[in-house]
Amino acid sequence: AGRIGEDGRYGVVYLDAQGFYAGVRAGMQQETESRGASPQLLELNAQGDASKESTFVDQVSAAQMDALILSPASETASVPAIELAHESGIPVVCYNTCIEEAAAERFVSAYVLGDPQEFGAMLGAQVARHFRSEGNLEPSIGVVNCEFVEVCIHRREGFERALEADLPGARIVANQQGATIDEAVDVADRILTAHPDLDAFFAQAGGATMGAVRAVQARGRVGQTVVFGGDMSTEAANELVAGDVLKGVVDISGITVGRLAAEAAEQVRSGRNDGYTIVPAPIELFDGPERGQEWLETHPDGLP
Amino acid sequence: MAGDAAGSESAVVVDGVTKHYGAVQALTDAHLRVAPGEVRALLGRNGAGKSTLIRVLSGVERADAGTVTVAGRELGSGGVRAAGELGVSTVHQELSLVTGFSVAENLYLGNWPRRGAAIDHAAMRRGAAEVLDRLGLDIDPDRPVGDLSLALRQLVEISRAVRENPTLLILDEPTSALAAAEVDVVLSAVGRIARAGVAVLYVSHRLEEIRRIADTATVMRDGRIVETVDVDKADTSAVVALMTGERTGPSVQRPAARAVDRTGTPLLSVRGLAVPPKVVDVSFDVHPGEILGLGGLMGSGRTELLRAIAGFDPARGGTVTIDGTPVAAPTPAAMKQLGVGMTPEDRKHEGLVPLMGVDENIVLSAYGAVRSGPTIRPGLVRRAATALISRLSIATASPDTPIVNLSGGNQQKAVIARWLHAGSRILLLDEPTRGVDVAAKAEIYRVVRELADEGNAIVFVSGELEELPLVCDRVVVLRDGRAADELSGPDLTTESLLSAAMAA
Amino acid sequence: MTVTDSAPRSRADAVRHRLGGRSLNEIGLLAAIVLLYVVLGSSAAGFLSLDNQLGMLRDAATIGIAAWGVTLVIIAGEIDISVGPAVAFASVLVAKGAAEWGLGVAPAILMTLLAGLGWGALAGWLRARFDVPSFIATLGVWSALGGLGLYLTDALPVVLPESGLMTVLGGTILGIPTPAIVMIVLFAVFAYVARYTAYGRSVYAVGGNPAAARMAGIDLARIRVLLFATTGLLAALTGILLAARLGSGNGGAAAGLEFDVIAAVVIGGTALAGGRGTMLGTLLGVAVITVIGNGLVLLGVDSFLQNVIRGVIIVVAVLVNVIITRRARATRES
Amino acid sequence: MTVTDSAPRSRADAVRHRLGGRSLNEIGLLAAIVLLYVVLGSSAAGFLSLDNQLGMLRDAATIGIAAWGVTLVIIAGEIDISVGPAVAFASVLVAKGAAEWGLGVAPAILMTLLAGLGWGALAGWLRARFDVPSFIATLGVWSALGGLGLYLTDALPVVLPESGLMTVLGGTILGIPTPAIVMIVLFAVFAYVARYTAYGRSVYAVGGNPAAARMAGIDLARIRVLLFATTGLLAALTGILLAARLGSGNGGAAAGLEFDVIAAVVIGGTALAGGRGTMLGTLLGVAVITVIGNGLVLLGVDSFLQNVIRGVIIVVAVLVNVIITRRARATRES
Ligand SMILES: Nc1ncnc2c1ncn2[C@@H]1O[C@H](COP(=O)(O)OP(=O)(O)OP(=O)(O)O)[C@@H](O)[C@H]1O
Ligand SMILES: Nc1ncnc2c1ncn2[C@@H]1O[C@H](COP(=O)(O)OP(=O)(O)OP(=O)(O)O)[C@@H](O)[C@H]1O
Ligand SMILES: [Mg+2]
Ligand SMILES: [Mg+2]
Repeated sequence: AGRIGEDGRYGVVYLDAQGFYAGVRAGMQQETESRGASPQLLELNAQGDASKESTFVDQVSAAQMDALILSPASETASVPAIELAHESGIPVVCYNTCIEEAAAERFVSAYVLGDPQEFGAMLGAQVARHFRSEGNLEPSIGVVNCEFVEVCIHRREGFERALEADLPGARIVANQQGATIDEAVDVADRILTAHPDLDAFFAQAGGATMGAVRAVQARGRVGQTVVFGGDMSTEAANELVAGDVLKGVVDISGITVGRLAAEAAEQVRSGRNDGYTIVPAPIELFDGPERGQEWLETHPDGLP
Repeated sequence: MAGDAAGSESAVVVDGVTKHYGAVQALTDAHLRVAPGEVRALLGRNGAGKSTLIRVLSGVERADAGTVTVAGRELGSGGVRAAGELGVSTVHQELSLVTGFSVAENLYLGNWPRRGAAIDHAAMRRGAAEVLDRLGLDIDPDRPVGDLSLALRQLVEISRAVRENPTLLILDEPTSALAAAEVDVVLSAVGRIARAGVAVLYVSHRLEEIRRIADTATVMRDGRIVETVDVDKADTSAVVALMTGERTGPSVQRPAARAVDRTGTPLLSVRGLAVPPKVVDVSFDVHPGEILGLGGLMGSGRTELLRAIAGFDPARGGTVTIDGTPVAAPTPAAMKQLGVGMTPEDRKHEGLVPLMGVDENIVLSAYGAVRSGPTIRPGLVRRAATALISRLSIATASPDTPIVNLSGGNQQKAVIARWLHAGSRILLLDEPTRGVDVAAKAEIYRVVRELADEGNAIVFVSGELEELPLVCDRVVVLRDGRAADELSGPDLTTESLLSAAMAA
Repeated sequence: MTVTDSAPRSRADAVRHRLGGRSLNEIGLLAAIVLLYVVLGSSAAGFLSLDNQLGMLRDAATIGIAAWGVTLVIIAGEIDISVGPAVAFASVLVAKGAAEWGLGVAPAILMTLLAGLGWGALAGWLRARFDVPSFIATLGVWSALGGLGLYLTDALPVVLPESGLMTVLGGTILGIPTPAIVMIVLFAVFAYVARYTAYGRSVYAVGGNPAAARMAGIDLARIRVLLFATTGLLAALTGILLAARLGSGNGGAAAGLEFDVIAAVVIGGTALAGGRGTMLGTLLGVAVITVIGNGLVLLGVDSFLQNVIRGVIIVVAVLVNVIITRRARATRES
Repeated sequence: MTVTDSAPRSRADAVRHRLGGRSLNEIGLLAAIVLLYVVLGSSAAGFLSLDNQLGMLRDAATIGIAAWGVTLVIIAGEIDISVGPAVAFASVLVAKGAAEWGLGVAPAILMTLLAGLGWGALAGWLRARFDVPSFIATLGVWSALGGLGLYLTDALPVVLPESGLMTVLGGTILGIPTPAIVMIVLFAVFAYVARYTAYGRSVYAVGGNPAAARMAGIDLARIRVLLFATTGLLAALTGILLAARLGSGNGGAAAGLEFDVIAAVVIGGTALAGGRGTMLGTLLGVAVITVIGNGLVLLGVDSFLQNVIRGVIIVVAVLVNVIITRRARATRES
């Protein structure tokens, strides 16, 4: 019996404990299996901690992976680790997040990118569309953030730009951290207290989205306050179908990203890739009951 | 100054020292002088302020007012170290050794000899060995103190004090946990030190011991110094009267022999009990109304014996029979049910729940009696406690006074009361008078006798052989883990006990 | 004799003991809470609104329910740091039970509560039987359950099936959040148990002096196992209520809750050294933590800064109550 | 008489004590490590590779450096749970100092070390002067520094300027990771201090019997302040090394490190009750934790599942060593 990991190994880093990354894993497995390969996945859930990530990358570099597929915890802090991997001759594939352009071009082979700015922008646009149709040109918006990771900051920037462009009257009246759903539901609840006439929540990630929805429902503000969020999940889809609170979810399918990442990794390994290529990952907007229903049908196991 | 025992100029002068803890005025305007080479006994009831005075002298506590002068130099605010430099060294009432350390390390605790940055272990071991055999103790300096019996630990503490070549040596109840043999070792050591010109301040509740060692005795009461007497001239009851502040001290005479009916079934019957390594094979009976004493040297295993009977330690062999019914495997719960109650020898650490009131400490052993349904009724607690408090005449301000505020003797009575509350008829009292003042001892003897008269069976352990004849109807002497001797009636005397305990 | 000399002193002590030690601290906390209400009421919009007050009650329940159990644990001289992950795992367990393993809601709840009882008892047994320090035993549970909750779910929320029972648990009864009601009922129960039952008093005795408690024939092992089993049960209950509220079980939920709980208990005047503490104190501690948390958010304070403030407050609160208590009690044990 | 009679039994004990208690546990740990190496070496590809071994050394340093200090803290009967956030905050501080406040690298490092000394001493002072339980004092630091590190940086990494010094600190010397070298040097220092200096022995004395230590004239306050100042300093140092390695300071780094550190110490046989423990034991504890962590990754174990396993291992390790030690020390004090 050979030792574990002798027939191919990918090092995989998930940014934090979100369902999205379960989808990524599924996608990668589907892809590799479709190729009939069964490489071992060495996984780390960095929980947004650059030091955990760096420790892990050191290790996989030492253990000679076929590829390192990661969503770096930070544009800057992750550079040394990735550089090390690169120098140990391990192809690096970013997904979801990556290190800063300059460094990426030197050390990273491919970047499966669902641009967070774009991500935010699509939500911003959806918000604008919604309130214009409502005839409310000056909605007050509360943000439930996950801004201890950079992606979320970028999502907000994109969101704000789009809003600035399409609905200048909109005001962001609160921005509090609520990454996990339980944290988010408390925070959203208190934001509602501080701003009883709040028109909408902008939730930056999955936990925040459902937290905001639950808070609105618990406060009996269904119909007055709506929620726009990120990251699909069975829960979110259900709410979209219900359609009374959740008015739009922007999502980058983890499964798709996983597929693309594994593909890219394979290409790099087989030398069919030279230099830094950006693989765009489709960013989808789910803006109503139909789309919600559709998602439920296409994702029976709930993996986003 | 060695050899000058005249006391021309004093080794230590205490002048107007006052100390209080929170609400407690522990020491009021104390004056005291001790001459070099003089052995001064410090007497007083529990809580009189002896240890407080000592803690001030040794720099552990700062006095609120007053000065302490040692060998002409005043003891400032420098704490223990300063006092040490002035030549004060102390054996405190509370064991103060680090059990994880070797004997040598303990002897130099806190001021280890150094070579450069490092501790000079060689020098330390040499010094330790030298001190130990100066006191005629054969203890391996490298042995962890945790392996020593309390007796040996006490001797190690004394060695530590002596090691510092003090001008003033303070001993706070150094013998309270010791029995005759070790007491002799301590006393002869102290004598030798005094003869070398060291002033000694010696606290003890054992007056006969004082007579053997002390030249003069200072009596304290309620934080004040009452009088200093010449030990040879003062007679015991007078001293006790000074301590208690009552005209006539309590009688500590041997009472008339009590009539015990030893025909019926014994309440407690022990057969061939073995608790290795100390207890090999012990058998005895105790009948209702009887007070059985257990004598023996320190370490003869009486504590282990009692703990086994009460079910705290598993016995390796033998049987315990309660009121005719043998107990298969004694557990604390089972023995409690059968009416066996044991009071521990280490009152402070195994007896009291310090934060609780006297009442709660008493009902601790049996909440069933103060409940209605599942609910504990404070009313019932109070009533039960008050009843026992008056029955054993426990001196406390109110039933819910924190038990730590009671004097030693009254704490002990409260611990005994705990088992009366649980309805125990068989009381195993381990060193019930350890660290308790003379008057309180008399009190405890009285209580014990009354309890016996009420038909309870009592096992009374004491390392203080002198007191066994005062309380017990019969004494079984343990030696080498066996019930070596049994003494009763006229031939039950301190001397006979001692020879029985020591016999080879 | 001694009666006379000890009487005046001890009575004084006794009074101080009761008035001083205990309640002085509780009075202080009450004052603090009033002050907070005044300040926040005037500075933070909507703080005094009924909705917000009810919301606070709901949040309080998340800390409070577990805090009742942890109070007893700490009074007994032990510690339990496993609450947070235990709550998260319980929420996962109940959701999986009801949704995926198709047990139905009520049985799933029952199973979860039993499981909580189980892992608590396990920790207690390690402590009681093998003298594994409770900090370590519960650290083990902390790490294991935290991992398990996420592992079983891939960090995905497990959606609860619609069910009347869950809606009630997550919702309100007569306008009052159900968790708050549960918390208050349990408070009454625990306050009673701590003060008026043999078990409660034994817990104090064990914390005050284990050796003495043992010599008095109290069964330490039984009590210790019970203590941790109780906190396990309460954590499970909290997890169920959380799941009901969120409509799903979440392996990553309630992160750091254990520290809020412990903070509430010690702020309430319970001594980590054991032997001292009251349920009322903990109740006030929970209130303080909740009000401050709520206020900081309403004031829009940066959520990172909130941790800084919380840290300072914990230390200050304990500092104050240590000093008060020390003042009030001057006996040998102090 | 007693002096001689109890001697033989006790001398036997003494031997068992030295052989048994202490080192039996250390032998056990060594055996465990060897076993791990055999198993992992044969089952996990690349485990034995030089790179991986060096990588483990580097990882060990992150836990180890702080662990030396925490060992002394725990021997003294205290606890310090502030390590993780302290490390993160230090990494932020040094980066900000060097990059934004333009102090230059060396001064920034110095400032950070001093700051670490500072917050450690503060916690120690609260413990020593006001009897604030060290768990609370360090919990306060934990919460405050954790928040501060993220607040000052908005959770964004603070990039370090290029500098030779930092490159060395983050890199290797003669192929050996610098942090590992620092760890080993400090181990020697602390092992010496603990065994052979008055300070070290005083720490044991304070942990073993505070009252005795006090009566022997040992300055408890001084020692307690020093203890926590030391861990503060070591945490700061770890933070600096971490920043050097990441090329930036991160407020969110080293989350949960405090538990790994404490786990390593207690696995190493140091008793939370105080008075007992060795640096060697901690060294082995660090090794065990590091090797297991590394192995689990190479075996491709799910990273959530790893927490479960870690939890189990901590408890089992302590369990074993509690049992061993209890066996070996059948004296009363145990
Ligand atoms: N640390 C303390 N805190 C509060 N009160 C104390 C403290 N130590 C002693 N006391 C009180 O001060 C008084 C004197 O105590 P002290 O220990 O000096 O008496 P003692 O003469 O040594 O009694 P004993 O013979 O029992 O040793 C007592 O009332 C005691 O309760
Ligand atoms: N480490 C210790 N801590 C506290 N008390 C101790 C310790 N070791 C011994 N003792 C107590 O000190 C006394 C002397 O110890 P030792 O074991 O030699 O005697 P023992 O077994 O108790 O027999 P006896 O009760 O007849 O003296 C004992 O009563 C014991 O309970
Ligand atoms: Mg005294
Ligand atoms: Mg004894």
